[in-house]
Amino acid sequence: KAGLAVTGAALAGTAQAVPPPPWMTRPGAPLSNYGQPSPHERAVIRWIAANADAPGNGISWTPLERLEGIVTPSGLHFERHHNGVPQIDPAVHRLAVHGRVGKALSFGIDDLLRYPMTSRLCFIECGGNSNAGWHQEPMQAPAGNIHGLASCSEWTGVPLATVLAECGLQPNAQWLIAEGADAAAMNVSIPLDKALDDALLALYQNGERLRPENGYPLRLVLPGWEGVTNVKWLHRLQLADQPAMARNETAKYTELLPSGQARQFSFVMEAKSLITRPSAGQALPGPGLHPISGLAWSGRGAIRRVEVSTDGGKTWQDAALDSPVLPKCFTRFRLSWRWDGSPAILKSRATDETGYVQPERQILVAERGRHGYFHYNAIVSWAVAADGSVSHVHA
Amino acid sequence: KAGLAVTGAALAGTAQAVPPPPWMTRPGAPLSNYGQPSPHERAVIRWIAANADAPGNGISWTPLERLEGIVTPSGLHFERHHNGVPQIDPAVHRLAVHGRVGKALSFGIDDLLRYPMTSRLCFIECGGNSNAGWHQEPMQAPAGNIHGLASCSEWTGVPLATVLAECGLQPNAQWLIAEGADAAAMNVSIPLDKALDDALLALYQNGERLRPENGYPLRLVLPGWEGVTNVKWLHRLQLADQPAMARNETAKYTELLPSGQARQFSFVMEAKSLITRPSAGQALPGPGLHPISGLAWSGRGAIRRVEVSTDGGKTWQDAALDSPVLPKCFTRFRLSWRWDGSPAILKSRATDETGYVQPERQILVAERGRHGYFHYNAIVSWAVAADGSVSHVHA
Amino acid sequence: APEGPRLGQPLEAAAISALDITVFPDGTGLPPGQGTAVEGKAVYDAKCAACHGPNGSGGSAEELAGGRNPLTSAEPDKTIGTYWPYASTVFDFIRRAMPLDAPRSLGNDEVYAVTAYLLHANGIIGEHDRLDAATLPKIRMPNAAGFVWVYPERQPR
Amino acid sequence: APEGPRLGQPLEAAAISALDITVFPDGTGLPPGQGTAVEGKAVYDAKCAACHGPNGSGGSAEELAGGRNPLTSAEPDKTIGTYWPYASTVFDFIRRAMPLDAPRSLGNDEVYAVTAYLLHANGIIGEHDRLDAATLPKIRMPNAAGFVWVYPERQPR
Ligand code: HEC
Ligand code: HEC
Ligand SMILES: [Ca+2]
Ligand SMILES: [Ca+2]
Ligand SMILES: [Ca+2]
Ligand SMILES: [Ca+2]
Ligand SMILES: [Ca+2]
Ligand SMILES: [Ca+2]
Ligand SMILES: [Co+2]
Ligand SMILES: [Co+2]
Repeated sequence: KAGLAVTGAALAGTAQAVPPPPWMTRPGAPLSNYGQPSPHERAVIRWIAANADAPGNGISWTPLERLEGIVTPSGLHFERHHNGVPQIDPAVHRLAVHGRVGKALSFGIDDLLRYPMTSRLCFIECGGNSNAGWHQEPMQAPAGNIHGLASCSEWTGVPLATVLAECGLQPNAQWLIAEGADAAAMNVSIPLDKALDDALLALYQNGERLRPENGYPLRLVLPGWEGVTNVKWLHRLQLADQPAMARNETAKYTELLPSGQARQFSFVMEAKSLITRPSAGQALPGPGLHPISGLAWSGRGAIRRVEVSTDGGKTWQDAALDSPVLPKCFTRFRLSWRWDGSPAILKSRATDETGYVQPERQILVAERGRHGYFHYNAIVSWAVAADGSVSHVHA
Repeated sequence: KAGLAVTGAALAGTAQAVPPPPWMTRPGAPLSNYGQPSPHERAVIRWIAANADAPGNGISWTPLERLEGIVTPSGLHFERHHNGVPQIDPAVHRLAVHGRVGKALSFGIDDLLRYPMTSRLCFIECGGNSNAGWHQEPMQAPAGNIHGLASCSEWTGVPLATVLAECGLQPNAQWLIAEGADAAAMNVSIPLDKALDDALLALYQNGERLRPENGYPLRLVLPGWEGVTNVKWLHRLQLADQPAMARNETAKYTELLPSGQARQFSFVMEAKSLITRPSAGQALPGPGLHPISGLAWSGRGAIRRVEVSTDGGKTWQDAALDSPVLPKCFTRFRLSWRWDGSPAILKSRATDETGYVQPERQILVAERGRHGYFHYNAIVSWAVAADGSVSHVHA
Repeated sequence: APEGPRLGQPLEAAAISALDITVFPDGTGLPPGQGTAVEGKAVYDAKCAACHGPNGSGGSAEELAGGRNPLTSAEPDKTIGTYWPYASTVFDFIRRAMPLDAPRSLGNDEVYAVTAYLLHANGIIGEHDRLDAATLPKIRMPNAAGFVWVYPERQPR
Repeated sequence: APEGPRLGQPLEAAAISALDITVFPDGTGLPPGQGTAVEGKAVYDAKCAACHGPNGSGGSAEELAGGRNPLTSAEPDKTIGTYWPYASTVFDFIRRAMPLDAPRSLGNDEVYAVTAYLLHANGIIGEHDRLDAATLPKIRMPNAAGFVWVYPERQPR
């Protein structure tokens, strides 16, 4: 204890020489009704790529390489809109359920808020995420601008099965055509088995009501299924004996194979992972210990294992998985890496609970060709140069 | 299929009579770099109670009764500031570790960002949360304005143990005095065992960097321990052989007992639960099926069980717990209740993994008296009147 | 699934009809009305060409015709003529979503006509072929057999 | 705990001293300087009374003196005189956080003086008693024995 006292008192005179920072000498800002990020973080945004003639037609990416953990803040959840974000009045909006049902019914948002709900953390990934992976040249862009059409939230809503049971199903009701109330009347066809399994009529995202760009006031959430099937601004569910063969399940969101045939109704987002740190465009300041951190997910269930290679795939080590590891949810993996300063290639490889292993790029490309556009889930490779700079490679 | 066709075609003429809503006939809003809640949800805010002479001295409550799931959106995380929110430049801010250490060291935020991290979902609850419960009269206010000094986020940061190991500890380093860089230089004393157990130097909250009002750029997170110990704007850690006996661990955040003695260094937030829906100020539109939904948490570990009573505590039923059920984390419980329209009293009772059972109010008050102010965790009772209106009662 | 409070309100046939804009490949959902490519050219030039270019290609928006590269080539064209499996989808999509700056502004005859125009521009029908609820579902698209079901068990028989 | 990259930079004694404002009950951390209640009244009236009221009570901010109701009464007063266990805390808190509108603006002599003023206002020391690093830790507060440790195993012996 003497030590402390001597240090403290003996040097008190010189202490005045280093004044406290201004934020310790003036009262801070008032409390606020709804908080916002620090102005120092204003570079952490969704990067927008929209149609110049139609600013509501485009995408914006979650900046995965600047985020941590598994929850995506709602303000940074990726966007894909076909004709903008509708500004819906929830008092007017209704959900119609009709077609091959016992009784066609319509529900107000206030009605649905009185139904039993459930919450779950799960990812939503656009079928077109990572499509730069099909290019011959590895795209040099931040990880989020390549793979950031994927985000993870806690969604709360009414099980779709509850509402379908209320309407009653005709024996040949095998498909559900879900339609949004946006200016694209975005619609897709969903097999009844998924609708009755874990589909949610989501009303809340990360605790609060849905954000407008994520479907306010009502979104269909199909855990693990490609983004386009998670219909936003949901206003109509039509039971049918066949799919609608809508534009977004024929002309788009189908994967052209080298044979000229195209895969249709692919639905499930297969297991995938990527290292978010370090990743393309970042720089290691020098040799030494560096944390490797990344995300893994699978539309088929829980991630069982993530392996990391720092030698371009020659050897692999198991990464640690942060708790919780939930089905159809982002899983954060971590590994401490001691970099010796020589060039290295970093990869991660996810295995899900079904035993499915994320493929190497050349395997995926050999199987699917380079014009499938959707459902790219190959292993991602980042090259660390001797100067510490990190770039995207196909290795 | 004939049915559908007839319905669709035969009535097409009249269909024009009901035009689509305006948001289906005009392009929607453009994509955005950082999203915000719908303007229709502008009533969902933190309710502020601040010192009229000092707008940064006060609290703001998370509106628990308007939220769902377990994640609190960062913009609605409760606030408790002693002298406002400092506007800290992260390039200048440093963490000093000194006192009974092998080597006193200082860390920049950029340094800490290069350390191995871990993420976890956990609640933070102010020691003064629910203090209206000590009042003789049950306060008539929304659940969040009584119990909303508790929020739950995914925090990511560097284990404090990693940084302490780097400094080295002298044998008599038994306490850690943590200090914030705000205008209150808010400080508390923390026993070393907790610091080495699960304490985090948190840099991220719900995926993105901390919000200013939650400690940007650095917060000490002590899972399960009372809010004041989770020091925000952390800039100094002083190892010592004794606690500082700071104002906020003597004059405040101690619980005066009927004996005139006061409990000190109570730290752990004991198991607690409340029904958020229906809750005081809400109204059931009529008899029938109503979902009961609420939150439970414990500073000692995971919630093992939540029971709900709809008859004032005479009989209890087990509520369902939404996944995930994580230690020291909000847990969402649910029960469907068929209300017959007669007056009813709703209660919830949490049991944690240690077997600790949330006490009835009269037990807690008998033990602690009515002037402890802090650590109120008794069972909450909501009375449903015959007209469906819900009020707060002590029952 | 948990039981709900059963708050759904009955939907009348008229309300359903107003809402229901799905057109299935077999023609289910097609409204009364008709049009030809010749009539559709006027609609297209006035309301579509600004974005999609003259004759369906060369605009800022998706290419709607003129695709020449086969699906097995190095730069395959995925246009209505080369890729789309059903004519119903063209009608359905235009009616629900186009023109982008004024969706739902076309009358049924205009949708039939501009659909006919695009099918003609893709070499699928003649310029005077009349498109209506009876003829449209009979059109066989060039790439009708071009799709394989990833989950064949879900394919209706 | 996982190993870190060891990026900590050594902190010099002078830097620590500038940062370290903790005052422990045993006086560790008290700076040079001194003051009496008589001197402190001037500081208090000029810089504190606006919020805390004349003589430490009746203002918009916390009551600092004048507490009469014992801790076992129906409306107990938790003031410096009735509740606070250590005099060091008064000095420490005022130096770090007060006055609320200008924290860290007082010199050490001012902090000693206004601390003496508040201790005197609570009947703990005389108005001419000199407060400094030697005398302050010797003050025994009325409620020094008023606290029980919830986790006695953590109490330093
Ligand atoms: C203001 C610009 C604009 C106008 C006007 C416009 N379109 Fe489009 N169109 C687009 C855009 C952009 C898309 C892509 C929409 C998306 O991303 O979902 C598109 C898509 C389409 C498609 C689907 C193409 C494909 O390959 O998937 C068709 C068919 C189409 N438009 C037809 C029309 C017709 C017919 C008209 C006029 C009646 C029209 N468009 C007017 C911008 C426009
Ligand atoms: C602008 C208003 C304001 C001024 C000026 C001010 N105070 Fe305070 N003081 C407060 C507030 C508000 C609090 C409660 C702070 C909190 O909530 O942490 C407080 C708390 C205190 C406390 C702790 C009281 C307790 O019971 O915990 C002390 C001691 C104190 N002030 C002393 C002083 C002294 C000495 C001065 C002048 C040198 C001063 N104050 C000037 C507003 C003020
Ligand atoms: Ca900066
Ligand atoms: Ca409204
Ligand atoms: Ca119709
Ligand atoms: Ca082409
Ligand atoms: Ca000092
Ligand atoms: Ca009093
Ligand atoms: Co797909
Ligand atoms: Co406490």
